[in-house]
Amino acid sequence: MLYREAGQYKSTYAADMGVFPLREDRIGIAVILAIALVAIPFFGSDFFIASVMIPFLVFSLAAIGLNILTGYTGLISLGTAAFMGVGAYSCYKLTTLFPGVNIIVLILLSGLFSAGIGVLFGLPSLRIKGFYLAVATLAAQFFLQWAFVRVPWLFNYNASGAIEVPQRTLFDIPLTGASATPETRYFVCLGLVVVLTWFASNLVHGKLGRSWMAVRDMDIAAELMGIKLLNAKLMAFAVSSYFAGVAGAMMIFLWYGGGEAADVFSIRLSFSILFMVIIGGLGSLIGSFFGAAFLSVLPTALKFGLPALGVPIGGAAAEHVTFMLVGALIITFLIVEPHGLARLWQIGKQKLRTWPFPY
Amino acid sequence: MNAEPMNVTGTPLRDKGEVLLSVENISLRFGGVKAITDVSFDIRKGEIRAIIGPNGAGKTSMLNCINGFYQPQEGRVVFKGERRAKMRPHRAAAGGIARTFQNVALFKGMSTLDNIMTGRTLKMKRGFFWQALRHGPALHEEIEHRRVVEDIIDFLQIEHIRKLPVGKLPYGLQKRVELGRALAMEPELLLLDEPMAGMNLEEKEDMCRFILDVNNQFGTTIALIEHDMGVVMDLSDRVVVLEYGRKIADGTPDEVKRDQKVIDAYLGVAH
Amino acid sequence: MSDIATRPAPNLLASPLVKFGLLLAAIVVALAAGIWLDSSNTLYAIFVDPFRQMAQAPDLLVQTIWEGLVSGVLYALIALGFVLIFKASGVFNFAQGIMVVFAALTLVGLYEKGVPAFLAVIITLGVMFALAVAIERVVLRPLVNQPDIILFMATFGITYFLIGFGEALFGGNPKQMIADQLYLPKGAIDLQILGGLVSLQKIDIAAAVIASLMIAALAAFFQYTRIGRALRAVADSHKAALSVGISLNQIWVIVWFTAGIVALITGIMWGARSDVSFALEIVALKALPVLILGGFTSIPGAIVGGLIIGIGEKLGEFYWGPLVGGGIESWLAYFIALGFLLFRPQGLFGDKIIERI
Amino acid sequence: MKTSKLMKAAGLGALLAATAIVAPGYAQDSVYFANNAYRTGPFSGSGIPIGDGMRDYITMINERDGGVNGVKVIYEECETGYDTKKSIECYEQAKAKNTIVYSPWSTGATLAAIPRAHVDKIPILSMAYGLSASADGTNFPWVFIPPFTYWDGASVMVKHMAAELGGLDKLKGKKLGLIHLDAPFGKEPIPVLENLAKKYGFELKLYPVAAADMQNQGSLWLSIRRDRPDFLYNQGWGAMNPTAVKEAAKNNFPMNKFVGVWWAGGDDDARAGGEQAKGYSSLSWTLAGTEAPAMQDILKFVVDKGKSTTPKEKVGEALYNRGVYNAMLVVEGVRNAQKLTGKKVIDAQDMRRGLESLNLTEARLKEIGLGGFVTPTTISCTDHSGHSKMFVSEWDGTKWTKKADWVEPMKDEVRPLIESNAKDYVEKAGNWPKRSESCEKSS
Repeated sequence: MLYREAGQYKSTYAADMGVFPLREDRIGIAVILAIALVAIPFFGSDFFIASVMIPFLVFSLAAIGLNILTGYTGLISLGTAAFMGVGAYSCYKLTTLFPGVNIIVLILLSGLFSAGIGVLFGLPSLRIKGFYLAVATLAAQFFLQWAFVRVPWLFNYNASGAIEVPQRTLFDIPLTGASATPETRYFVCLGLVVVLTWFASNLVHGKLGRSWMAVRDMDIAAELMGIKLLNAKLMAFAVSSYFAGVAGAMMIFLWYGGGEAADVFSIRLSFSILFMVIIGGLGSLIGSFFGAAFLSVLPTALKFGLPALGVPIGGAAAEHVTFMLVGALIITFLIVEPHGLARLWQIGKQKLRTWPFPY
Repeated sequence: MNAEPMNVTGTPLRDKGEVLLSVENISLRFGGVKAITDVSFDIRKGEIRAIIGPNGAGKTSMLNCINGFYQPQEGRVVFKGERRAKMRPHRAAAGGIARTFQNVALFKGMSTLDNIMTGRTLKMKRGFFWQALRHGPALHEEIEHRRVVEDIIDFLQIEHIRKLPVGKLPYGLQKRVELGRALAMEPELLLLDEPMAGMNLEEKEDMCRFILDVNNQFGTTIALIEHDMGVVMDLSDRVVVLEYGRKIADGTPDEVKRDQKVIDAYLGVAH
Repeated sequence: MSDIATRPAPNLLASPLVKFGLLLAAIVVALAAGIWLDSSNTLYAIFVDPFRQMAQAPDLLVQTIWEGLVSGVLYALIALGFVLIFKASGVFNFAQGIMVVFAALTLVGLYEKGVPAFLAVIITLGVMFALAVAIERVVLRPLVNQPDIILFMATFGITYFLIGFGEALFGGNPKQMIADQLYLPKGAIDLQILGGLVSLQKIDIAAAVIASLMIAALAAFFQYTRIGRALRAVADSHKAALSVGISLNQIWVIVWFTAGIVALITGIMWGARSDVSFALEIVALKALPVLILGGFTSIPGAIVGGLIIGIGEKLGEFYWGPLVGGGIESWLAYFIALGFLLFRPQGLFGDKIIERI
Repeated sequence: MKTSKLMKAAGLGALLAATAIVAPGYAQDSVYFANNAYRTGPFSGSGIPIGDGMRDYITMINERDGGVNGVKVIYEECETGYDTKKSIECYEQAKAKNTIVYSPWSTGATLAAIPRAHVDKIPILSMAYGLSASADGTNFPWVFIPPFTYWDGASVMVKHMAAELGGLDKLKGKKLGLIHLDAPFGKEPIPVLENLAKKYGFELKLYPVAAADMQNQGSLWLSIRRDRPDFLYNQGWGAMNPTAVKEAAKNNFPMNKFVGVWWAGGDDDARAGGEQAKGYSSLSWTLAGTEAPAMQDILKFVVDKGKSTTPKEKVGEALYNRGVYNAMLVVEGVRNAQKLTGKKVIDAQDMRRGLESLNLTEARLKEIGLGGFVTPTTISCTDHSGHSKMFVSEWDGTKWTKKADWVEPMKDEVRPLIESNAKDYVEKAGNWPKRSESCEKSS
C-alpha cells in the first residue's frame, strides 16, 4: 500500500521519461538526500564520515565509471585503478600549476586527462573483444602504475615520491589538506557524486546510453543500425575514465589526503571496483552504489563493528574472513542473482508494490 | 549515371520506378568456400523484392553484402546512384538501408521502447553535453523522437510490451519489435531476413499485413528473404532465385514459378 | 557522376607481404637517417647500442635468453592450466594463479606441520582434487549455460576465496619450497662459452624438463585416452558431447583437477626459484599475455607464447630497460601481447573468426 | 527467506551502527596505544614478528611492573595488510579512541598520516621508516623517526663500503648498486647516495623491482652481472628480499658485499638463500637474540606463562627485537611524559612532549635491561630522529650476528638534506601549521 503506481498518470512523454517516474521513488530519493545532507554529518562520528561515508562515495563514483564501460557497453576493464591514478596525478599537477583555481573545478577537470588516456588505451577495443580486451587493459594498469613511480614530474619531484596534498580553500574553508574537516570533505564528495551521477543517469537514458547498450547486446546489429562502433566504444572509455579519474582525484585529495599513490592505485583496487560492479549489478547505476556500499563498508564493518559488538575477532582473522566472504558472495550473487543487488532491489520494490495483497 | 535498369533475365519488367539499388557481379568467398558467385540484380524504388533459394544458397550473405557487413571480393553495390566496391555498415544505415535478421538480433537487455529508439540514433543530433544535461534541446529532441517511436509502436500494436525487456518476449513479438526498430530508421530500403520464420499462421498473417502496410503507407522499398512460398508469391513484385551462390532466375512470381530451373532446384522439393 | 568502370589493376600494395616489406624498408631508412642526424644519441641508444652490447658480450645474451626461456616455461605452465580449463569448459579461469599459490602453500604448509614431503605431495593432490570437485559442485554446476563472462567473474570469486582460505590456514608469510626434500637438483652448471660464463641453474633445467614431460603427457592424454577424446569433444560443443553420453560434470572435475596438478607443479618449480608467497599471484597475471599470444585453446600456443613473452621481456628489460630507468618488465609483456593482438586478434594459433549474423 | 533477509539486514545495520559509534571505553588508570599491524598479505612475513615483539614487550611491562608507573598500556592492533587504505581507516579509529601515539608501520600510511597528525595533534612514531624529512622537528613537531632515517642508513652503507675497501678515498671509481622496491619506500636512499657518489667519486647504479615482479627478478640480476657492481645495497621489502638473496646466491654475487637496509634483514629473508646466504649483511641497531635482561623478562613473564602467541624460538629474531625496541620507545615516551607533566594518565599532547625529550643513554638503556643491545638515542626538539649509531650485522647461516662495530651516520651529509626537504614539503603543502609547541629540555 505504501508503494503504488496506480493512479499516477503521465500525460506527457517528458514525465514518463523521467528517471524517477513514480512519486514514491522521488520521495525516496529526497529522503536519502536528506539523510545524506543532514543526518549523517550531524549525527555520524568523524570515524564514520571519514572511514565509511567518504570511501563509499569515492568508490561509488569509480564503480559508476566502470559500470558504464563494463555494465553498459560490455567491455571488461582491469585498469580502472590506473585511470583513477591518472585523475589523481592530473589534479596534483593542475593544482600546482594553477593554485588559484578552485580545487573542485580542478578535480572535475582532472577527469578529462584520464578520459584522454582512457581513449588511448581503449583504441584496441575495436579489434579486440572480451577477455582479450580485459588483458589489454592490464597493459594500461601496469604501464601507468610504472609511470606514476618513474616520472618524478608527476609528483613534483617530492623526495617522498608521493602526492602531498596541499591545502586548498573555498571561502576560507579548507576543502583539502589536513585541516579540512571530515564533514567538509564529505560534503564536497557528496556534491560531486550527486552531480556526476545525475550526468551519468542522463547519459545512459539518452542516445549515447542506448548506443552503448546496443553495442553490448549485439555489436553487429548496432553497427548495422548506423552506430559507429569505434565512436561508441571510445566514448564509453572516455566517459568511464572520466568518472574513474574524478574518483581518483577525490580519493587522494578528499579521502587519503596524500600518500604513496603508486601503491594506492594498484591492480587490487581495479579488481575491487570490478567486484563492486558485479555485486551491485552490471548495467545499473543504483547497483554501483549498492556494490560500493557492500564492498567498502563490509570489511570495515567486520573489522571494527564486530569487536565493538563484543565479538572477539582478531584483525588478521577478520581480514581472512573478509576475503573469503567477498569471494563467496561474488559466486553466490552470480548464481542466485547475476544482475546483482540492483535486481534484488527491483524485486523488493515489486513486492512492496503489491504488498500487502500479493495476488 | 546510367539509370537504365539492367534487364538481366530478358523478361519485361513491371515498371514501378527507377532502380534504387543494384548489385553488379558480386562474388564473395570465405577462404576457399564460395558463398556467392557473380550475382547481379536490382531493386526498384517502391517494390517488394523477394530473394529466395534453398538453404545455403547465399541469401543472407547477399543481404550482408548489400549493407556492408561483408565485403565481396568482386563486384559493386550501387545504391542511389553511388557505386561502391566497399559498403560500410554505418554508411549503409546513414544512406537509408535498414534490416532485420534471420535470428533475431535485438538488444536483449533493453526494453522494447529503447530498442526502437536506437533506430532513431542517426536522426538525433544533439551533442554529448546536451545529452548529459538532458534539458532544453536534448530533452525536446528526445521527446520528439519518442513521439515517432510511439507511432511505430501503435502501428505494430505492441503498446503493451513497451517497457518490457525484449529478451523475455515471445519470438513472434521479438520479430515485430525488430521490424519496429528497422522502421524507426525511416529507411528507403528495408531488408527483411526471413521475417516470418518460426511463426504460426496468425502471426504470419499479421506480419504480412505489416509488410504490405509499410510498403503502401510509407512507400518503403522492401527486399525480403522468405521460405514460405505462398507468402513470397503473394507479397512480392519480383523474385530473384539463388542456388549455390548463383542466380538461377529473376522475374515476377509467376515467371519464376514457371521457370524449370527453379522448379528443379527448389519448388519441386516437398517442403 | 561519371561512371568510369575501374578495372581492378593488379594491386601490388594489397599484398600484405609487399606492404610489410615496404614498411620495414621505410623504417630502416628513417632510422638510418635519424641515427645519422641524431645529436643526443637517443636513437643510437635505442636502436644500435643494445645490439652492439649483444654482440660484444654474447655470453650475457645467451644467459638472458636462457633466463627468458626459463621464465617463459613457467609462464607457459600457468597458461597451460588456463588453456586446459578453457578448452574443456569455456571458462576463462582467472583463479589459475591463486591455484598455483594455494597448491604450493598447501604442500609447504603440510610439510611444516610435520607431514613427510612425499606424503604431503599426495595429500596436496588430494586437496586439489577436492578443490576441483568443490568448484564443480558449488560454482560450475549452478552456473552452467550462463554467459562466459559470468563464469569468468565467478573465478574471481574463487580467487578471493582461496586467498582468504589459504592465508587463514597457512599464514601469509613467504615460505620456503621444500626443494631438497623433493630431491630437486640444486646448484648450477657453468658453461664456459663465447668468451664468458653462462650459468644454468639445475632447478631451471629441471623445470624445463618437467614442463616438457608434462606437456607430452597431456598431449598423449588428450590424444589417446577415452577421457581425453571426451574432453576434446566437450571443447567442440557441450551439447554434442551431452548427446553422445559424456557427463559434463565428470569432465569438469577432471580438467579442473588436471589444472590443479599443473598448478602444483608450477608452484613447486616457481617456489623453488624464489619462495612461496601470495606475491606469486600477481606474477601469474603474466600468463594472460601469454594466452593472448598463443590463443586460449592451443597448448602449443601456450608454450610458444610463453617463450616469446619470457624471452621478449627479459631482452627488453636487460637491453632497453636501463634507458628509461628499468622496471619495464612489469608491463612489457602486456605490450608485446597487445602489439601482436592488433595484427592477429585471434592469437598466434587461434582460428580466424568469421562473424555471422 | 524473508526472515533471513531481515536478519541479515538487521545484522548489517547493527554492525554499521557499531562502526558509527566507536566509543573509547577504557579504564581510568590506563593509556591506549594503537598500532598498525600487518599479519596478513604479502608482507606479513615481516609484519608478524614485528607485531609479536611489540605486543610481548608491552605485555611484559604490564605483567612485570603493572604498567608504566602503575598505568597499564593498552595495546591494540589494527590490521592493515600493509594496505594504505586500511591504514587510513586505522588512523581514524586510533584517533577516535584517543590513542596516545600512532605507529603507522608503512611508508604509505606514514605519508598519509603526517598532515592529519599535525591537525589532530597525535604524535606519529615511525621508527626508522617513513618520511626522512620528518626528522626536522621544527617543521614536523608531531612526527618522530628514531633512531635514524633511511638517509642515515644509506650514508652508513657508504661508510661500510669505505671500511671494507680501507678508507673513503678508496671509493673512487667503485660501483655501488642499489636494488630497490620500485615505490617511494625503495627510492628513499637515492638522493643521499647520489650526493655521496658525487662527493666520493663512486658510481651509483639503480636496480628497481616492480611490486608485481618481486618474485621475478631474473633480468634484474642479469643486469647486475653485466654491471658488476662492487657492492649492492638492498632497499627491499617483503617477498622481494628472500628472492633477492636467492638470486644473489644463484648469480654468485659475493654475499659479504651484499647489504640490506634494516628491513631487508629479517630472519626469513636470509634463510631463503640456504647455505649460500651466509655472509649476507644488513644494517641494524638491535642485536638479535634473547641475552638482554629485558628479553629474558619477556620470556619469563610472557612467553613462558603462555601469555603470548609467539613461538618461543621466534623470540629474539631480528625483526622481533625491532618490535621490542619500538614498544620500548612507546613505554619510555609515556614514562618521560609522566615525569614532565606529573600526571599518571597522559594524553597524546603529553606523549608528544615525552617523546620530544626522550634521552635514551647507555645508562638508561641498562636500567631497562637493553643496555648494549640497542642503540642509544637522543631526541631533541629540532632533531626528531637522533641519527643514532647502527652496525652491520651478518647472517651466519642460522641467525643474525653483529659483524662490525657501531657506526655513526654521516650526520653532516644527511641533516642539510633533511632540512631542505622539510622546507620544500612545508612550502608545497601551503598553510602548514607553524610550530607552536614549546621546546622541552632533554631529560
